Amino acid sequence: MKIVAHFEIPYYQIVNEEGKITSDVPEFAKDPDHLIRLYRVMILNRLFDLKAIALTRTGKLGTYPSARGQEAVFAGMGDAIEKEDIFVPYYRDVGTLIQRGVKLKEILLYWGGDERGNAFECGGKDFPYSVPIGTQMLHAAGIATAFRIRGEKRAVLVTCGDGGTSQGDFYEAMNVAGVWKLPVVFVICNNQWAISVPRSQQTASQTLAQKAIAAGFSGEQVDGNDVIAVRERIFLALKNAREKNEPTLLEIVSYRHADHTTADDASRYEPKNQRELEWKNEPIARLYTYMTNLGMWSKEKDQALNEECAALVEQSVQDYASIPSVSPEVMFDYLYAVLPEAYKEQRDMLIKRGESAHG
Amino acid sequence: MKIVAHFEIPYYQIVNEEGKITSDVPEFAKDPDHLIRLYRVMILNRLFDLKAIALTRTGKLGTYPSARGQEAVFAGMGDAIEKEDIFVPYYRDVGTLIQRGVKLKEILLYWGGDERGNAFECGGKDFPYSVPIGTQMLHAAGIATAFRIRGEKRAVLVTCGDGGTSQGDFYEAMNVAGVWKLPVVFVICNNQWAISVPRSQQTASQTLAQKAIAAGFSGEQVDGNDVIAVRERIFLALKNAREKNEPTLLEIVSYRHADHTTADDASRYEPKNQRELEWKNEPIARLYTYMTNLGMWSKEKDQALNEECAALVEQSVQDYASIPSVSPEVMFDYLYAVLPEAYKEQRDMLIKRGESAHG
Amino acid sequence: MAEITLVEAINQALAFEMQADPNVVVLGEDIAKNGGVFRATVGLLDKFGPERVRDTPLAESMIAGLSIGMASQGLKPVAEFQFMGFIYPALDQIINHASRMRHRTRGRLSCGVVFRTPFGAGIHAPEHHSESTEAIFAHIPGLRVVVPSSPARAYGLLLASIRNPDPVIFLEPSRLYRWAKQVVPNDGKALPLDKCFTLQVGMDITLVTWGAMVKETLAAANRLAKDGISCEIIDVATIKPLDIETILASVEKTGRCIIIHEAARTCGVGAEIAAQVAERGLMFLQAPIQRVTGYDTIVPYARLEKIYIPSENQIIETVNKVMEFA
Amino acid sequence: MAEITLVEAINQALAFEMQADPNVVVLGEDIAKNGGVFRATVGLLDKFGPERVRDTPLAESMIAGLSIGMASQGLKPVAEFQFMGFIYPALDQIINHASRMRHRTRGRLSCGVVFRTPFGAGIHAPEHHSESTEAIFAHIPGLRVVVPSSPARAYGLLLASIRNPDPVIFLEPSRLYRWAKQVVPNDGKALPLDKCFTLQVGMDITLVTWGAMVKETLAAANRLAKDGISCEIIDVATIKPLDIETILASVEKTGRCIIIHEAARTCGVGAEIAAQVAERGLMFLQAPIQRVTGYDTIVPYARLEKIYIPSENQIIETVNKVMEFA
Ligand SMILES: Cc1ncc(C[n+]2csc(CCOP(=O)(O)OP(=O)(O)O)c2C)c(N)n1
Ligand SMILES: Cc1ncc(C[n+]2csc(CCOP(=O)(O)OP(=O)(O)O)c2C)c(N)n1
Ligand SMILES: [Mg+2]
Ligand SMILES: [Mg+2]
Repeated sequence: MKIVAHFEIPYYQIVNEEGKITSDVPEFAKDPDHLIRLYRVMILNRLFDLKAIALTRTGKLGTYPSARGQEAVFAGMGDAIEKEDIFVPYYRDVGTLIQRGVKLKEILLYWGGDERGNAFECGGKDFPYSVPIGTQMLHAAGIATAFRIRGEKRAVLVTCGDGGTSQGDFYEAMNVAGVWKLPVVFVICNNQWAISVPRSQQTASQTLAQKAIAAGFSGEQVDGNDVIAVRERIFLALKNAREKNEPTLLEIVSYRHADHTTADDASRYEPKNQRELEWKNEPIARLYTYMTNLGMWSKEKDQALNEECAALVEQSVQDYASIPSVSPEVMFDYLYAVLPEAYKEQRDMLIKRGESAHG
Repeated sequence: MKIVAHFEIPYYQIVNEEGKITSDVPEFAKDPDHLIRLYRVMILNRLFDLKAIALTRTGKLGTYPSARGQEAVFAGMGDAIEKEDIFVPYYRDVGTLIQRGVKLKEILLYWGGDERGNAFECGGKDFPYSVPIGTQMLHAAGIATAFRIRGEKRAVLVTCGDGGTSQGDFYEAMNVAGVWKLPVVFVICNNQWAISVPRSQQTASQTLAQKAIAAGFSGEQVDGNDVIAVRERIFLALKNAREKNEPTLLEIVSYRHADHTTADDASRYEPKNQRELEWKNEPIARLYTYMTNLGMWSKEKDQALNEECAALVEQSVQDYASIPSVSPEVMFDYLYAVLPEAYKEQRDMLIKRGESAHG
Repeated sequence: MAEITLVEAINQALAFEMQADPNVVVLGEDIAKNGGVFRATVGLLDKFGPERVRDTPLAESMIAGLSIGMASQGLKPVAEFQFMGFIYPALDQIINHASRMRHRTRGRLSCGVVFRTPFGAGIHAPEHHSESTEAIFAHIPGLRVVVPSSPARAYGLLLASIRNPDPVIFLEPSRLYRWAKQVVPNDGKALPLDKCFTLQVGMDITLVTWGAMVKETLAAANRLAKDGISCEIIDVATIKPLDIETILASVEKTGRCIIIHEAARTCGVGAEIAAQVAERGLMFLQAPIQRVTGYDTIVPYARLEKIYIPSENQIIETVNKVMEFA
Repeated sequence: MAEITLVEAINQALAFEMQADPNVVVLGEDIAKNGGVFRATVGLLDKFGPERVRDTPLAESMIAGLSIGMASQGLKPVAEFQFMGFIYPALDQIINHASRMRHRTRGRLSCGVVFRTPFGAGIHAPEHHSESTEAIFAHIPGLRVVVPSSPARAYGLLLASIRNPDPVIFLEPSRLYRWAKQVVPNDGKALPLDKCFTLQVGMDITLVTWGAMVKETLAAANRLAKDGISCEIIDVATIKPLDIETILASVEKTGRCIIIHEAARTCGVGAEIAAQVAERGLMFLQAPIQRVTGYDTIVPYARLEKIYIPSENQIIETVNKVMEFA
């Protein structure tokens, strides 16, 4: 017997749960404005989530998936990715979408049950949310293939949850990214739960990061409550992708401090106290402590920022409310590039019915 | 940065290409009869393949996939598995099927285009060949789940090719086997090609064995031209499965000394000389040398064995030729447990037509 | 005896059959501790334990493939797909294996599985949660496709499906999960898997439907009765194999036929029924067969889903049109 | 100019369009160095290089998902699935994404892909290599489904499919790959994607078919002509969207209609055509519409496949039956 291959999985953290530095601080994090930008996205995300949850209670939104406790991964990604790159979200990535230029009212519109929320007024070719779990990993690999074919130095960033790693598509995407050397970064937002199924029942692999070994490239774990580490590792992985066509798998480890969605009730399955125990790690307080310790942040600044973000959220709710309703025939208008003859009669019928329903 | 996990992939060989021992010889291999049994299966498999290929040329068989060069893996599996275990083949596993009690004439019947070849006169619940690549890995996991639910100490052995490792089903099956601790042994028959696609274009992973790391259990490479190593490693893996509910992934490394199937022409894509270069490793000569060196085998014995096997193959062709043809309405007879009313008219029509076609 | 909803009837049938037959095993995503996102499997984990009530990793092809393997060794897996929009990764296993295991092994192995899934629009769910693609399954030889539309039929048809040795696709109209309550005795009595149910006897026109559209069809027939139009309503219930005899007998009587389904029109199951009625009942027809169906579009996200689903009014208008045909 | 086979015409169209449009990329299993197991892509690797002619790892969901990603950025992927029996792992990507990318992003992203695959029985292939499940795709809104039946139509329809901005399922009847040769000028002229082709004008009966069954239908019509029965033959060619007008116009003229397809009968595309003719052409019909189709069974392995495929005789018998109807 001889050993023909061996592998290691690293874990990255820069600031620990006490706000203390545990390894070298990257350049970007020495700029207070940069840290505050990251912090702001996290605050905005958290306040937006609370508002969105409230809106589902009054029927103004449908189901909504909160990012509470996971804000660092979404803020870090949005900050690390370049404009020319392409972002392929799953469905919890509000924090990143904001930074990609998507309006809060569009996000509300989407979760309010309207596909116009996927149309992104800012344009661009980022993907819409992916509801069928795991499928988006392959889209990311395809986009990265397009970049390679065209010789463009752009990267793709794609996300899924810990549950998403069980899907065949997740693995097929990593496998082709490895063998075709695709400029894509796969991010697992490990929040320890896939609805009611805990991480331990999802897979026996010690880390999710090691799943990259199956595809022949490197995987790493990152402390997902440390936005500085998250941003830095994603930034470097994207750089590697762009410059060396090296894919990377990043497992961002945090916790879901919320029901799966507003349609879920975690008290049915989540062990009592677990959320409380995990709360000491949550990412916003950590960066707050870190920045306050360094004297670049204060209670007063924090309050002002919270107020500013709350106002933005409030405004987005008003903007959302004033979006004109949509004509039912859009169902047909975006079905094909040009609606085939065969369906015109159905479209006409729909319009006629819509009129009589209103009149 | 700290290291949170590390992994190694071992490679096993017992007898090398010169017939020399390179590590401890397992108990079973000290029994000459046992070795001769293994050798016999390999010879039978090789002769059968040659005959089957000849039969496709005269239209007596359809497409046929030869095991030439890979006989050790099929012989080793059939020898290692217990009767009570379940075998789930892909489509190149003739050598194993023989040992499971499937008749050569049934194998001919199958590749001759007749589902009766899947009916296995010997009975049992082994699976038929799986044509849709990768799907069978999940069946194996399901069978193993049944054993666990019933508390039966049985194992499942399932095979696929190197190409098959790219399918999502392959990964999903390993993942559930890991997390549910299923008594299943996954065997990759790595013959370096998936039709025309070489191993290097299938995946970037350094070994195929390391794909098990993604599922949290151990994977190993085995010299697939060393039937002693193959038999031993599969035997131990099955034992582990039965006794400890531990799944294992075994990558058996050999070479496809044949076209993919009789419908293929490898000269279109296989580098010139590669097959010749690989031939020095082929498994039958290796065991021949090993046994001859030890004085347990000879040219004369070899000739006698070859003659005996050739006769068996010849007999199977005759048996095959004398199998009565099948009535077309079997299409309906095995479709449901009891044919629903809705299809009886179609069945009657088919019978009527069959009669008039003959008459 | 208390009245129960359709989803409670599903739960009652599962519990009954798990008690009666130790080979029945339930699996799927979030079905154990959480009791299923629609609560169809609630309580089963406590009653029957984690070996027989299994939360799976998140992978639908895996759920189907595992079930096929389990069934081959004599277990009776009843697997849940969380929504019909997520059953597609399992289609390969269903089409290439489940439907043909018995056929290709000449009966040596079989595949007695039940694949349950909620389907249809109208519950304000996210994208991809509102599909009605029963026609895909209805096209595949070797499968059975069953759709209950009341608590009692859900109970009796699910029991029949579990006891049936063939692979069954069991489609539960999520819009009806909590619509109407009914007393459903827990007597373990199965309903036939090869018969339509005539929900209402009528003389003037035959309305053929299934699943959630039974709701609008009953309501429309109720209103039409006040105008003196007597509708015969047939709940197909088992879509494959199709009990065309019951439908033909009704059309022979009424001379008129409308098929109502939520799925997209083109190549929906309504086409098959219309085709068979046209082939075999042409002489009875006093007016062209009509279909009232979902549009040939993607099922829209929540805002427009009500407009997508065929309405009571659409059914009434179509009935009136067909009744006026001379 | 040399005559070429259907598969050569496919190759000619691919090469033409790859030359004309640098965005066209071809991918699939064994399509590069090996030129495809049916040789449809032979020579493309040499002409256009490994960036644009890509052998993929062995995974069909991956092939579809990659193509969707590529198309979203403006490439034109033409992906081959080696046989239709192996397209099923890709159904999730096709149904949940390809068909609705434009719809769900309100036109911001689109999915101009062509998914090619050989289909049908009759070539003595192994199990799972002989499927005809076009009805599955025909049911999915947002897709186009195209089936050529001659070298010229293969060329023109494939060019049209590649140039079309919608996702196209392009089904190639493998039984016809090398059946008949034809001169096919390499002029880059596309054929319409929304029209049936009337292959033969006739007065007595309309035979509607597509794909490989065009062969038996033409042969049957030929023999029927000798008995004085004049058949109009329509090759549907584009199954979705369906050009029902051409079919209806023909039935209006002949008063009789038979639909012929190789796929299993129940919920096959023939049902949709029959339903539409029954709905909209009832007044023209002098006899019930009939379908001549594959049986509702698994397509049998090679020994019995000929018996499975509808025969010339079956078509003739059915025509005679319909002609006798009074
Ligand atoms: C293919 C598929 N199957 C099932 C679902 C239903 N579903 C929605 S979210 C979810 C759990 C996902 O968990 P995870 O991947 O960990 O992401 P998280 O929501 O925790 O961020 C499930 C099962 C789905 N959307 N798609
Ligand atoms: C799902 C699926 N896709 C494609 C094919 C066609 N096909 C048959 S064998 C084969 C190559 C398999 O290669 P590998 O897994 O290495 O096994 P080998 O034949 O080399 O033993 C392909 C692509 C198939 N049978 N199933
Ligand atoms: Mg999660
Ligand atoms: Mg191989």
